[in-house]
Amino acid sequence: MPTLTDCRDDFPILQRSMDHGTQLAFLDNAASTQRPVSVIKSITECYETYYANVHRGIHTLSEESTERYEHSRASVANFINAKHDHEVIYTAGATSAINTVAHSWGRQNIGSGDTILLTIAEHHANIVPWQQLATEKGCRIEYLPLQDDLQIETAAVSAALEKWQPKLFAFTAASNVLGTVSPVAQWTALAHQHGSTVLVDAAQAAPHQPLDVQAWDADFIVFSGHKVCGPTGIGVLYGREQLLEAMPPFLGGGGMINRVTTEGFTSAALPDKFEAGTPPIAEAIALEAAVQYISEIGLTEIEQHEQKIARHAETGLRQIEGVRVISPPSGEKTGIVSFVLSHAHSHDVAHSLSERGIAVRAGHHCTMPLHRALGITATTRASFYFYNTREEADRLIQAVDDIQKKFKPTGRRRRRSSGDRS
Amino acid sequence: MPTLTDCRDDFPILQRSMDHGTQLAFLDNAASTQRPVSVIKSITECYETYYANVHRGIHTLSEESTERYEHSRASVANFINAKHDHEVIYTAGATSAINTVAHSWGRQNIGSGDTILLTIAEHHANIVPWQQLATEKGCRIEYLPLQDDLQIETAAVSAALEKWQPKLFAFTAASNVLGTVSPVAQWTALAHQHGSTVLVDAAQAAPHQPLDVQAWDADFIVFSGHKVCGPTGIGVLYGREQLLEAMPPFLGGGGMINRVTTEGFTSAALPDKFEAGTPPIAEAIALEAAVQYISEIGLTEIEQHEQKIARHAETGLRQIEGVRVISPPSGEKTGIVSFVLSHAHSHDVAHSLSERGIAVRAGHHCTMPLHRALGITATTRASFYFYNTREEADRLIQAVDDIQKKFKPTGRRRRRSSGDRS
Amino acid sequence: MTSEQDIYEEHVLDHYEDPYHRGPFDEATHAHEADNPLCGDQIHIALKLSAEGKVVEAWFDGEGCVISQASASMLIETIEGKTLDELQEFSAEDMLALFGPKLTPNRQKCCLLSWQVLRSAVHSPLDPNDESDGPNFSGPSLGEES
Amino acid sequence: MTSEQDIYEEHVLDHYEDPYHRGPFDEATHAHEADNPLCGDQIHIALKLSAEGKVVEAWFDGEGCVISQASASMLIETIEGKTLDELQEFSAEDMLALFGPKLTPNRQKCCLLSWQVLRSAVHSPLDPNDESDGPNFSGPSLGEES
Ligand SMILES: Cc1ncc(COP(=O)(O)O)c(C=O)c1O
Ligand SMILES: Cc1ncc(COP(=O)(O)O)c(C=O)c1O
Repeated sequence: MPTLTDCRDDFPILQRSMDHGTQLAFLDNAASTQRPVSVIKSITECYETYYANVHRGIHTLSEESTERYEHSRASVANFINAKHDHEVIYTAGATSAINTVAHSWGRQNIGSGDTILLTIAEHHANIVPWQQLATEKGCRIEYLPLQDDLQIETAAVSAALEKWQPKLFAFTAASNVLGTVSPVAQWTALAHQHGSTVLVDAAQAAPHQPLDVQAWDADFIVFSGHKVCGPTGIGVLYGREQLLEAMPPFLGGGGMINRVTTEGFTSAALPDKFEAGTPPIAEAIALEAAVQYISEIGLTEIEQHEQKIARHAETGLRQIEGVRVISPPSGEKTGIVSFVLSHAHSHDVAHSLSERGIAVRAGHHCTMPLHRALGITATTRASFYFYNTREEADRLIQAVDDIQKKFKPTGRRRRRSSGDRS
Repeated sequence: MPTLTDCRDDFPILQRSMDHGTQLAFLDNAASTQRPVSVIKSITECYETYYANVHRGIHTLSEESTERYEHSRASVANFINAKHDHEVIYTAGATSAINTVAHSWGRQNIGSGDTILLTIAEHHANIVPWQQLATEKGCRIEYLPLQDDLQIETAAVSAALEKWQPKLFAFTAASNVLGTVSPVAQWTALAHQHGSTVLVDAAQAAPHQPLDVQAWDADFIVFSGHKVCGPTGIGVLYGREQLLEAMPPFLGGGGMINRVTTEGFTSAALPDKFEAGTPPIAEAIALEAAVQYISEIGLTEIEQHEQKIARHAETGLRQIEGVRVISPPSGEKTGIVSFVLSHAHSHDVAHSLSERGIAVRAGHHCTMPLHRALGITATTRASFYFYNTREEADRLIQAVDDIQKKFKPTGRRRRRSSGDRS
Repeated sequence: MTSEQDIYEEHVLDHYEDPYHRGPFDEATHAHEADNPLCGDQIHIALKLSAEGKVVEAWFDGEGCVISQASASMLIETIEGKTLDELQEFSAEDMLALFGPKLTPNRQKCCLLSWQVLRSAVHSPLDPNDESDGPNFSGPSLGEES
Repeated sequence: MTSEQDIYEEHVLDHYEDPYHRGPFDEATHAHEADNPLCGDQIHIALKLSAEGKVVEAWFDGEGCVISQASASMLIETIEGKTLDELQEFSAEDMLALFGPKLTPNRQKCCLLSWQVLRSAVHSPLDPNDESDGPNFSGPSLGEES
């Protein structure tokens, strides 16, 4: 069984040495995590020994593949504590999952004059689909702003729900920039009191904390496989049974129908209704291996470990002159630390860190409205996962200190070219 | 370089022995093909050595992954002879690709009273999305029927185009049941003469014949990775540049935007505009390995090899009394042979074949309107690929002969139970 | 996987070829019909229930694979004389046990079609003045092969 | 991959810290501005073109990463005195060569921003009576990081 102590051995890529003989410090986990051998092997094993298309083929390979595919669904349902396996719908990713809700539930339930409530800290995946819907339906979108301490207080949520009476409240369980964590159960309960349907973007929560959709009581929850040590090409849409039942199908095609005539079609039962076409079979099987792996490590242990390292990094970074950490000074947070340097643009920072073997993201991290609200165009983001070490955090701190110094203005003069007349 | 002669060694799963010590004869390739080692290895290599999220991260791994991802696009563009790499959009599969066209191009261009022309032989993936659009827009769908010889003559296509003046003509390049091949370039030219936009479902053509989208001159072409020896979780939407440019984006989220504010968003350029969210990264890389593999085998060689074996199987099956092959007696065909037995239901046939190690599909193969038009509810389908052998075809013929005999009525009598009063 | 000998046992093929009470039934008080559109299996069940809620006589009709038709025959043969309470207790597991040979999940659906139709039939009186929910031609949704 | 020494050469940092002709320019006849919304790089270029189509004077303004700003400075320094034909011939490859250190595709976009702005600027006369296509604030679309 994998443990926190020696889990790094399970990740071949973490052994990779980078430019200038440095060792990889992979601190870009909020963009996508890495995969342990067991996940990679599950794909190989699938394709090498029992793969066939699913969808109730009668031959042995298809039966085995179908069984493994549905077993994955059951494991994922268990991972998030869903009441029914068929409340777990496989999609291409968290983005696809949100779009599915926007197109199916949204187009059915949102009308002109209705309001959708978001937070200003949402990822574009949880903004753009609603903007598309708003354009079509003429509904209104309101954004909960951040307070000065970069938090959103529950009182503000309550007031916004009261004021806007939104049909939908869609918010992220954990910000992919600020690292802040929303009190999901509390906000969901409030929203339900106001008659709002709730979608929780758990893309940044699922990797880092035990998920319990029944305790959260949200109506829709989405996350991506590639952020929980699983493969690309797959994501999860959890939906409450009654809602999924009442919704029209989204994508049309094989597998999601009960009957097709030249006149029209009837939909299959859940979960097939929302899984048109050949599903991500190997990806589902690998996703099961991934949730198994991180469950064995232990989500609570993961959370604690990240906390320690990320807060260590944050403390170190805050001590560097000219470094501004874009995160509340306190409160519950995930393993994300975003920051800006007074002397260097985030692209130059990321580039220079990469030269030292340290992988981070630079840019707006698909949260332009948040960045605009913060008055910045780009941040550098280090995001830790359970396989990261305190030593890697120290390398980050040291490197940022170096970079801040390196790009500090020193009164350099450009060599005057002959044509220079200034 | 792989060759037709020893390619079976490249497919680990083909070595698998099945129940009762039989060897696997995988004749379910129209549902999904198997993967050679090179494809499986490309996934392993990606996750073990250079994986990170793409989308222009500044660190080394992200740069490597982005480069591999875009290199895949270039290879696939080359595989189908697209003019521009950015005409290749990665989707979750052929089904997703058709839905993308229906939602984006369709909702923009199809209005009440317009007609969409399909053939009765379409896969549900190329029917249901149009029915969904028709329900929304109040447009009409017409189906080209089959002639008695199960073909559709170009004269009939011409007449239908003349009669219906369809906004869209969507048809399959190769039927997944009949094995028939459409004269795509000819039909596309006719459709364009009538001002129709053309979508070609190449899900069953891409695996089996050299694709040249410029020669076909169709506006949209779709196919799936898993049917060309590639991974699950990925498909291709080819679209003509001007059309893709003019279409609104479909799914909203990260990656497909240029700029997002609280007020709205602007779309990214092609191909990003249609690739919202983290794309199927490892899948794209593996798809490149797949098209490389089958290109090295040679699409023309593949076509010829399949022809030989499938026609051998067809001839053998036709000679068995009570076996009806659901295919035109002549004409260009792919490696598909569908049939019904007078004495056994297709499920029992598939089941009994599986007992002999032979994997085939039974059912309506996602073509209920076609089956209804043929007056049958289900067929058994054997579909050959380049790694299948004449010996496997012989095993099929022999087995079907056995099964037809086995299920022949023999005047059996049920043991009368005590309660039997009849 | 079960072996072929198991699933197409003689006794199964016997029922397939010489089914019990297959055909129309004029005296039915209750009936229901369903199909699995995905493979074409169809089952119609007609029952004559007594006032005390006993199955006086039962018939079926249909077409489809060996499993669906043979299992329907076995089911019909079994239920005559049973009370509604006894039918209520007759579970899916009982149905699979009655059939005998072990089935993979996909084939279990074939076997359970008649069992599902029966469960609806007992609540589907043919007297239109009754609380009939009418014949229902939409089958259980069993997914689709590609 | 290039090494850090390469990409942030002294000469690059020199241009970053002491840029050529950075600031407002009153005598401009042509100007254009664009940004890369995805990383926040912004470049404004203002040109004074002579009647014969020569760059009499050129200035830039903007903010962003070292690559985008230093490369803009180098570009502006280079183009003064050039004819429009010469500018037309100045390719993306030339721009990358002018910058010097080898860049990965992602950073090339930073380097090419000013080059793209220049190509638009020469067709963007400031006289509103001219065939102006006006200032354009939408940058080239360079994708987005997640
Ligand atoms: C002709 C045809 N079109 C479309 C599809 C759908 O492909 P996918 O299930 O990979 O989306 C298939 C595969 O079943 C097919 O055979
Ligand atoms: C908070 C949040 N929501 C949604 C997404 C979108 O996930 P994906 O790109 O896997 O669809 C991300 C990942 O970038 C995220 O961080």
